[in-house]
Amino acid sequence: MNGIHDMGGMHGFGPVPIEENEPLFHADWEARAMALTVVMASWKRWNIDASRYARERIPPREYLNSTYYERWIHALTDQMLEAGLITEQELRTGEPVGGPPNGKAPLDPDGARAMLRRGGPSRRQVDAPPRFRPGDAVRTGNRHPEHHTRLPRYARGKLGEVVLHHGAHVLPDTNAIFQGEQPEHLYAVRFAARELWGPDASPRDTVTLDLWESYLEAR
Amino acid sequence: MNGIHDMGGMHGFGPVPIEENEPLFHADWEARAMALTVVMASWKRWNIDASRYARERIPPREYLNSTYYERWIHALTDQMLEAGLITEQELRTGEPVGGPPNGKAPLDPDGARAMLRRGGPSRRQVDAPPRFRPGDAVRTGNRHPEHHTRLPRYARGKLGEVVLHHGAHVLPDTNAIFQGEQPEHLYAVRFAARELWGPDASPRDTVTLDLWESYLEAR
Amino acid sequence: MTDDTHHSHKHEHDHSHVPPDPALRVQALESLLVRKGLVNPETLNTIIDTYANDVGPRNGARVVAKAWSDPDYRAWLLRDATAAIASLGYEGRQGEHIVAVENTDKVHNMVVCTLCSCYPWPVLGLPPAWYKSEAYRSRVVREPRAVLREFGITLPEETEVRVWDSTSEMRYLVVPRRPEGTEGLNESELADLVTRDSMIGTGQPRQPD
Amino acid sequence: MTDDTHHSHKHEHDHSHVPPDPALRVQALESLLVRKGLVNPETLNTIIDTYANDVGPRNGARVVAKAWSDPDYRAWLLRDATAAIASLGYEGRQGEHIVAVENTDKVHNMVVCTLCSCYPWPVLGLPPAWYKSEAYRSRVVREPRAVLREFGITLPEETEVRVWDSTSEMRYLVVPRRPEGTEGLNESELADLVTRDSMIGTGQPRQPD
Repeated sequence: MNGIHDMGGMHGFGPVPIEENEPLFHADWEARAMALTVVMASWKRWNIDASRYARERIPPREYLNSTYYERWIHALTDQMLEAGLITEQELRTGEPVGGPPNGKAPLDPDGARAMLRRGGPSRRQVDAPPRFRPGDAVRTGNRHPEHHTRLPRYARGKLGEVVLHHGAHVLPDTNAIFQGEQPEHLYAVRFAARELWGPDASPRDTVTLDLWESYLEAR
Repeated sequence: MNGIHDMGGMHGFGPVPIEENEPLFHADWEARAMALTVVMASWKRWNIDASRYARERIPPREYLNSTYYERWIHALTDQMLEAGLITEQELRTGEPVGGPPNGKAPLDPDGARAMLRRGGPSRRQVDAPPRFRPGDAVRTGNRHPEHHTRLPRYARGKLGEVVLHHGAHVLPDTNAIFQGEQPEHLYAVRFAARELWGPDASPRDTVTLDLWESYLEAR
Repeated sequence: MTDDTHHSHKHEHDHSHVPPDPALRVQALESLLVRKGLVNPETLNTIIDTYANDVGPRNGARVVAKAWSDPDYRAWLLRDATAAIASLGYEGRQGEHIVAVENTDKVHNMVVCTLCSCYPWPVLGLPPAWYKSEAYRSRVVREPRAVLREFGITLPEETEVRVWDSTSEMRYLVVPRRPEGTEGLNESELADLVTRDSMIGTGQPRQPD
Repeated sequence: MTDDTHHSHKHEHDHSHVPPDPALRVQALESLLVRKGLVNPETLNTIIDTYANDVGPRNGARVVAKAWSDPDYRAWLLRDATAAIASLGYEGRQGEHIVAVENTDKVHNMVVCTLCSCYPWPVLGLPPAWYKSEAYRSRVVREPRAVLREFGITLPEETEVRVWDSTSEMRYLVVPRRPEGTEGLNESELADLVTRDSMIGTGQPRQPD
């Protein structure tokens, strides 16, 4: 979606807020928000792409008014409601009704350590051979879906060159809306800064993005 | 500039807030804000393009947090400060120091009626013949200036067709930063919706924008 | 490089010391400007009164009704709307240059200003809030038919929706299609059928009783 | 048309009844989830402790120091960073697939995630606030050299600035250039020179004393 999250190339956000000796968290609640988000994924009611999409669907005004972990908590709450892990009533009253799905126990500390170490690899085997290989010239499609996608607006309809083939990976566009992993070959595609930003950009600089095969057309 | 104001094509802003029997103003202060903005232009310390640019420079978070006339008042205040019509101290204390420029009287009601009726035509005579004419295929440039411009992001680097020649008009890009009117030929350029938004758009729909000659390249 | 030049034009004024309530903020600003001799408060009343009482969509409705009634006027309007509209006494601020675009059975026009809120003041007055909303500005250029449905209008697939994004000082006035069954009506009666939204392209004219 | 489909995926939850203070909101949520049996509070402590004490930029620094010291490891890292890094014990969440990109006298790499905040957790830990900021996300792809100057780095015009926008689950680790005058240092001493920012591309390694 062309949401406020897709901010590559925007002006107006000022200087980068560099903080000397920044703490890992700026408040205890940030640490709890991070950990709650990580641990609730263990119920496997959503995936990383759905979580990103949930953050993107925070309305633009609220997105910009929220700090980073406020967005996480907002999206986590939406996802738990949509998955039925909690209800609006429970959220309003703070009183739980019923227990966890199938009476299962929540993830314990050892389980969490294992989960963090395992992660969630996105690489998949597919039968189709890769359509492109490093060195190929490609053009990105010009699409504006309302759903989640990982081709930012600034790189649509642009000419680039494949520089790496990463194998096949889960397609975020469908995975985010629970329409399957539909894995596709994934490539690092390099664009001249001038192709993206016009003649005022440096002639030497480049931007490289990871793009799925269906985002690309042969040039 | 690629500011938050350049929102054509964005998702996430919800349904259009249609209000039945909407009043002309939702509060008295909106009427005063409108009139103050209009009347202060009579001091001729800025122009319409500079006023638009002043609104665009409101930081994105604040832009979205502001209602329409709040943006006007914010930008008007900035412009009066930049032009030296008021000072930060006067704004803080509410106490005027000194009077109007050259001791001139403020615009009176008759002057305002004349100003509204006269407006500020942007058409100019130029010696150069128009480079394009209706029917010509053109491509918009892909530029991302930090200053004011009237070529929205969604229409950059796109193929269109000139449908009207409007004569030559003041160039907003330079006028907004007081670098002269630098008038150029102005054209209505029509784009197929699919050129702008890809294959999911209607094959019949079009979007037409008014674009200055320097925004365009012959196809 | 479009790097860190133009610093003088970046946003650098601190607004934190002005009242957060816009009513108080505007009141304080008006008071300062009046006391400094920069603003005559009577002039503010005149400007507000102009757009509250003199300049509004009834002006545009008269233009459209005349175009519906008078083929020569219609031709003039479509050829040189600025002059044709000025001949009825409507001109000036935010309508210095006007183009009239006519709806037909094949084309439906609608107007937006994605970058700000450009709108033909002399013929339509000040724009409604929805015209200035983020939703309208962001969506019309990308999904005009979905926006039209929110306004209660469903167009045939084969109609061309022609969106005009007002990026210059040209202002666009939509001339809606004359409703059927209005052959006997005079200009004044026809003008009563012309709604504001029908001249933006988000509505249709009223049907005669 | 990309019209009004996907309604079920639009934002439709009302958050107005939850406490506006995020600390209270998170506390209330944690309490509910614990009481409902969905969360074990000890597990939260474990996760926080992991990123506070075990997983952070010292991991990445060891990877870089080893690559500086061992040509075979460097070659492996550049060929298959995921495996080379896992051989040191660093793997898992938000680092399932890693690519190492090496700075040279001709190329300076820097990493961003314009769409969210993708970052190689197993080697760098959780990202700093500036990495997640609107300013960094919006600007790096368009004006990397201006951003670098804010970090105190001015590159020669002839250097290619190669920005990596992390749009997939691949994570990018920058291998900075080994400082001169470090020939005698061992891996541990070298690791002390490798800053977090130098592995994002917004900093250079420390110079040896």
